[in-house]
Amino acid sequence: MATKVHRAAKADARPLPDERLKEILYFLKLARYFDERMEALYRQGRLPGAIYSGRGQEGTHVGVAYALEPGDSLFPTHRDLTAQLTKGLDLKRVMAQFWGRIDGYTRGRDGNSHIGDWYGAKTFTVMSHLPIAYPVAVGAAWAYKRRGEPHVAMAICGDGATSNGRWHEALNWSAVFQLPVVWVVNNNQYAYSTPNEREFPVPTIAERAAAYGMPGVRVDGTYVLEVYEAAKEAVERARQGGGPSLIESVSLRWRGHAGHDPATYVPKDLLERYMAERDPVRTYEEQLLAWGVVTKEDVAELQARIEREFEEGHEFALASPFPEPGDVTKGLWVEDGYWRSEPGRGGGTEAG
Amino acid sequence: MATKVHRAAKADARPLPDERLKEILYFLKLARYFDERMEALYRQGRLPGAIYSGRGQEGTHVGVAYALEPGDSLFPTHRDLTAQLTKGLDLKRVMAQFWGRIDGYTRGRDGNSHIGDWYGAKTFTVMSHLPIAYPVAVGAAWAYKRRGEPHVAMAICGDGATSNGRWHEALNWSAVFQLPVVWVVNNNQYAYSTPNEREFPVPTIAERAAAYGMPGVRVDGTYVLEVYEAAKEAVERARQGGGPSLIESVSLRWRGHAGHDPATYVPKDLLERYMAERDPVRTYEEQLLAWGVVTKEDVAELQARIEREFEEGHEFALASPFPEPGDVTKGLWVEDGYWRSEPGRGGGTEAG
Amino acid sequence: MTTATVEAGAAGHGAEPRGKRTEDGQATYLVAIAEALWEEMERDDRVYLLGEDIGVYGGAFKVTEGFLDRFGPDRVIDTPIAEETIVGMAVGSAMEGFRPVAEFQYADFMSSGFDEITTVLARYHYRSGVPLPVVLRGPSGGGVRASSFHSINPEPWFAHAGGIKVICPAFPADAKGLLKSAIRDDNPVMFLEHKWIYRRIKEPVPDDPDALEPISVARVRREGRDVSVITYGAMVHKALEAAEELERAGISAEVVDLRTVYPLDEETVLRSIEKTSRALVVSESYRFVGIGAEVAATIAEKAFEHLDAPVARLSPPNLPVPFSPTLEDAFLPQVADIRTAIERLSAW
Amino acid sequence: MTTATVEAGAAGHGAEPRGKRTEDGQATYLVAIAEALWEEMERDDRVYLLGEDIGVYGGAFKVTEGFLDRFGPDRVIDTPIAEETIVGMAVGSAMEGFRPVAEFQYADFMSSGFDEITTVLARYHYRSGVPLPVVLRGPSGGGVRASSFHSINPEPWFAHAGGIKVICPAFPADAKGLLKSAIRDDNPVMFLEHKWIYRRIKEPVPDDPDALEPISVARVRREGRDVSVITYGAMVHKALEAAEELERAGISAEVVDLRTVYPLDEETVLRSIEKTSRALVVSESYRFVGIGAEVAATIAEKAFEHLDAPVARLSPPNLPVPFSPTLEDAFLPQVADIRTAIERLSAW
Ligand SMILES: Cc1ncc(C[n+]2csc(CCOP(=O)(O)OP(=O)(O)O)c2C)c(N)n1
Ligand SMILES: Cc1ncc(C[n+]2csc(CCOP(=O)(O)OP(=O)(O)O)c2C)c(N)n1
Ligand SMILES: [Mg+2]
Ligand SMILES: [Mg+2]
Repeated sequence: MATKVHRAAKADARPLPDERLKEILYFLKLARYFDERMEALYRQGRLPGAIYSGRGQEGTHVGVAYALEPGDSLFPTHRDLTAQLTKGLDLKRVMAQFWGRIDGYTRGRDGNSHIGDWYGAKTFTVMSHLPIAYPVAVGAAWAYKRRGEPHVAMAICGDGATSNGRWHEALNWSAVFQLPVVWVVNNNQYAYSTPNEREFPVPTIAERAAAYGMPGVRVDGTYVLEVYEAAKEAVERARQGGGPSLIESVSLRWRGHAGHDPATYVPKDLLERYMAERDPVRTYEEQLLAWGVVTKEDVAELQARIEREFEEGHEFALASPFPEPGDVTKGLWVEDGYWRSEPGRGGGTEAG
Repeated sequence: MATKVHRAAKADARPLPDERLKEILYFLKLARYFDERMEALYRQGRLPGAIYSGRGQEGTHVGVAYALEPGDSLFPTHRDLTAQLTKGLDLKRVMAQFWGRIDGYTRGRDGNSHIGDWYGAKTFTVMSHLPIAYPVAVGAAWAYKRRGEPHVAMAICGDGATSNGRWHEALNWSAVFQLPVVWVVNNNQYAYSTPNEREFPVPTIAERAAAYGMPGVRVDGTYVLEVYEAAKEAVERARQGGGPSLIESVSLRWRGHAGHDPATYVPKDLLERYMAERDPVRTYEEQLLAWGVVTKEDVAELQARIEREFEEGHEFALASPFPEPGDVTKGLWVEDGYWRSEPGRGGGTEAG
Repeated sequence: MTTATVEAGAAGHGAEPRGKRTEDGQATYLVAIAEALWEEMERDDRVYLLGEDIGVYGGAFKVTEGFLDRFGPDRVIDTPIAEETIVGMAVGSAMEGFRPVAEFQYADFMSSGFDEITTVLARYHYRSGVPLPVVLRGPSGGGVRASSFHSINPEPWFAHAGGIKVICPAFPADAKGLLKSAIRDDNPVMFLEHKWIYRRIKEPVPDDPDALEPISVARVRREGRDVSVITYGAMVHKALEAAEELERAGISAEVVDLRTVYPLDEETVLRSIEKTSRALVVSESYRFVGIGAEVAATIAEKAFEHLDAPVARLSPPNLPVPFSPTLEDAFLPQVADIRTAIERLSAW
Repeated sequence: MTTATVEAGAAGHGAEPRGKRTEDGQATYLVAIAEALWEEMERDDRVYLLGEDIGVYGGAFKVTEGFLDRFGPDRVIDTPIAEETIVGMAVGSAMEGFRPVAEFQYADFMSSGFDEITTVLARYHYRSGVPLPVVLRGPSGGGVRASSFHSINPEPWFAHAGGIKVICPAFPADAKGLLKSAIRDDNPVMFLEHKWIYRRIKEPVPDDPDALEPISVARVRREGRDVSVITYGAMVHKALEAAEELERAGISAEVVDLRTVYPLDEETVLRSIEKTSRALVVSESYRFVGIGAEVAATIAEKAFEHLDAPVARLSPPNLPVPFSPTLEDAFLPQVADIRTAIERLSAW
């Protein structure tokens, strides 16, 4: 893997005010804690459905999403919950979604990270098919350009998803129309069990940007500020009318594809090296400590806040009712008014 | 348009023995004559269905197909009938196909250039959806590699079809697996009415080969020998285990997208320039005359032979019966034996 | 957002499709569709068109001829050959408040955008509450010797997907009124035009730009006593022809034009069966798991007590639409087939 | 091309799936499927597997665990995430004489390969005479809290396409025998496994590597006198449960397991209706234009004289399979729903 040396680290430059650097630390640590706790609950059989861990990739997720403004839109995948949290999802409602409750963003209609909040955080409700949101991001970006609005669309997908035809169509189209969109590839080196070299025949995905006449950059996804800076540059270029860009952010998927997968196909030493040397959360925390942006006490406080928020979210989720069985067909057609009304809260039990 | 100067012309080198150079002239002239005559019949209302003219692109079609051996397979589109003829389709059966007769290659089940002859000329029966045969060529190429057979698959599509996701999937896959396949793009500068710059954002399609780590070359499709040499090189590389290649062959579509289209969207001077200076049939004929490979008499003889063959084909087609209406459901399942038996020749009339 | 004044005379670049009506003011089905698009674009500038060759060229069937000059390239968008992204573009812009109308050059190529249609467009609102006012339109149907890849009737695939309304009009006025309703609908709508009808059928169509036809309302096209023929699209015309012929033979057939195939107007269908007690369901979509199957099953379940005969179905077999005239004629239900089926039912 | 000797003990890398049977020799549905694949690969080296994560990982559901070690990377191919090309690769290699079996990680992702499936695979032989012995397989169905994108029942889409046989087995022995028949069939076959059944149902399965189950032959799973329940897939198990319960209440329900949904074994269905005169059609695929619609319409047309009650249908509404247990349970037909429907029919 030939990622560049941390640009920010080298320069010892702080690209953001301290408060914002600290906020980034919050999102990184929140993501890590959430991921670990949810996995534990899943293993204990206390969490229904599936989990898709983003551990090890927090630098990518926080870095790209943090570069967006509230009016910008985000089109993520199953793996990108951290990016959605960074963009503004409410942890409580996220957890209600995981437990299939009415207060989840999809009102129990979907689970886990198949989530989104268009009218709030401006994120697309995730669909599994890869990378099916890429073409949709084209449409949002076109809308901004057509209306002359200073917004940008950003879409994320994995390394494996780049083999799919939709990926090509969306990049090509966005370049033909010079749309304000940032294409992010979260290269975590595996697509389920499939390594990069079985998905694409070139050393990097970033170099494929040339085929679309757009800038492409490969960054170290384990260093959040490098990701952030590249994303910021691409976002602002798009915002200024400079058209689309491609960002490949490289890290490693620390956990299995989903909760059930032990990922024994990942070489042990590769994983250990990443965990030891390239932990995006710990290295960033150490950097902020070194820079004096935070103290050990600040970090402890942050951690305590995160744990409190998690507990609150968990309690909220478990207290939220299940959707009413009789509502199952509601919300399909706009005219039934389901999504404009408060959801029925009579609920039901899992036993049905 | 920045195609290179004719390589062969420059060198005054003859890449093939005279007999084969003459055979190429035959295919070029056959294609041109066929195209013109069929259009005339279409305009007179004497030809049913649709026609997709390949005029102006004969250099591309003959050039790439002539580089194939009988055991190699060809996966063409609606526009590439000339390539199929070059690969060995029987003109009589082609014409029976156009007239919907039982002796057409599809036994009347499909029309015009939606044709193919897998067990003879080894060509795929064309489907409209673009570029739907690209992924299929992957499978044939894989079969050759897996069996260690010295065969190559070649697929052709248009410039517009490269915007479609399948194009990317097939190129990517072929490079990951290093398959013996040659990807040809017949860049005739228009996709129906849509010019190149509305289909892709880079100057050439050939340069996109880099995104797949394969060799890519852009050739002058109006000069058949340049096309042939590039195709031959790619085919032989594939045959030797050198993997896939991309060839972009540039010419101009002289006629409308289909018979009904006057193509007024093509700039008149562009068209006139191509017709005057870059006629792939005339320039090649002149070259062979200049080289002394053929005499004027040879050319006249060739032309007479072609006209005779066309008349014979036309007569054959009109004499061939329509399929029997009662056979309409036959041939769907292999076990009904339809395709292994002689077709019923009782026929029916158009009036039904 | 005002209605344009009607320009008299032949339509050309930038001129209204109304100029293409016949001298006595009738519109073909094709012109009626163009009028609907034009009027809705005049009315609501969130409406825009996208598709292959719809701008400079005016569309493969010339439905959008003149639109580019009138509405400009921001609202009449020539796209790359990328159907997945045509749909994605429509969805994304609808999420941002636009009301896209995407043309598929042929309905056959909807299969090339199938995943974005059935996975995103059909399911997004139910899961997110975000309305997607997207119209997908395109020429469907056979009978014009265009063979397998230019003749499909994809309505069963998309009616099954759920979450997309599917409209298959048979007449110019319906086409106009229903397309306008589709564009104003907040849900995804698939609007399947029939290319055999395009230039064959004409009639007077409303001038009032707010004259709409309701979605999911079938229409009795011909009253009858003995047998109900339930059908839609080009087959309505065949059924009417068969009914005319049988009238002379003393058999009275009612013809119900579904107009919308999903969601289905069960009531109008069932009311007709209550009257005639005999049902023939005719569809141009394949027989197996086609629209005809659904209609027949609905009648069998909900009008059982009224039935005096089996619910008969007439549809093509599930195989590629063949090119040869002898084969295509054998493949598609013909007037004679419908007549025979009605006769058989009425003799039950 | 010889049959491998059975290795005793637990299956591991390169070991036969038979080693995963229970101690008394029963196989789960999942193991039965693995056995079918294994035996056919042993028998015929033209057979090969392709799909995402089927090799090194052994497949998302571990159906092909151990196959890579036994058959090598030339015959167990991990592919990119490119469903169109998975199908294209299968088609192209079948044209060259191979017999590919492609796994879709979930049947949901068949929509991502829809165009190559319905445009190429389904239509190629009819137009060209070139047989395409391709099997597409994958886990379908709901009831496992996997929500919209991991629960689909795509059989109506592909049964409608024509040219592809569609199999939906409910039992291990059927799964094994039918998959073997599918692989030996010269036509395209879609083999839809049901993930709810995978590890839930086990039974003895044949050891003879040439024991096949015939395609397009339904099977009466339970004899009955009063009502016929026509169904397939996971719903067979629900129907059997309902029938058991009703037996005690004195109602005798016959359960017909279609096994193949296209082409349909009409004869077995109709014979059952002749006996019981009452039909309940249960499907897990959506109601509107679903398999249930076709079966009901067929019964209504061809068994009309035998019917003493309307042909009832029980299927989920056409909308995304919801995640929440309360919603998914309301969405899917339950044993109680089937019981109620049978009771209502038998009281008619
Ligand atoms: C079109 C499609 N095919 C198959 C799948 C099943 N699937 C889910 S995630 C996954 C691997 C994705 O890999 P990558 O794109 O690298 O994303 P990651 O999960 O590593 O973030 C696969 C094959 C899918 N979701 N969509
Ligand atoms: C997937 C798909 N969408 C749309 C069409 C309709 N169509 C037929 S040919 C054509 C233009 C093709 O242009 P190009 O690829 O450049 O090939 P050419 O016809 O110029 O040879 C279009 C849009 C199609 N055949 N397939
Ligand atoms: Mg990945
Ligand atoms: Mg072209």
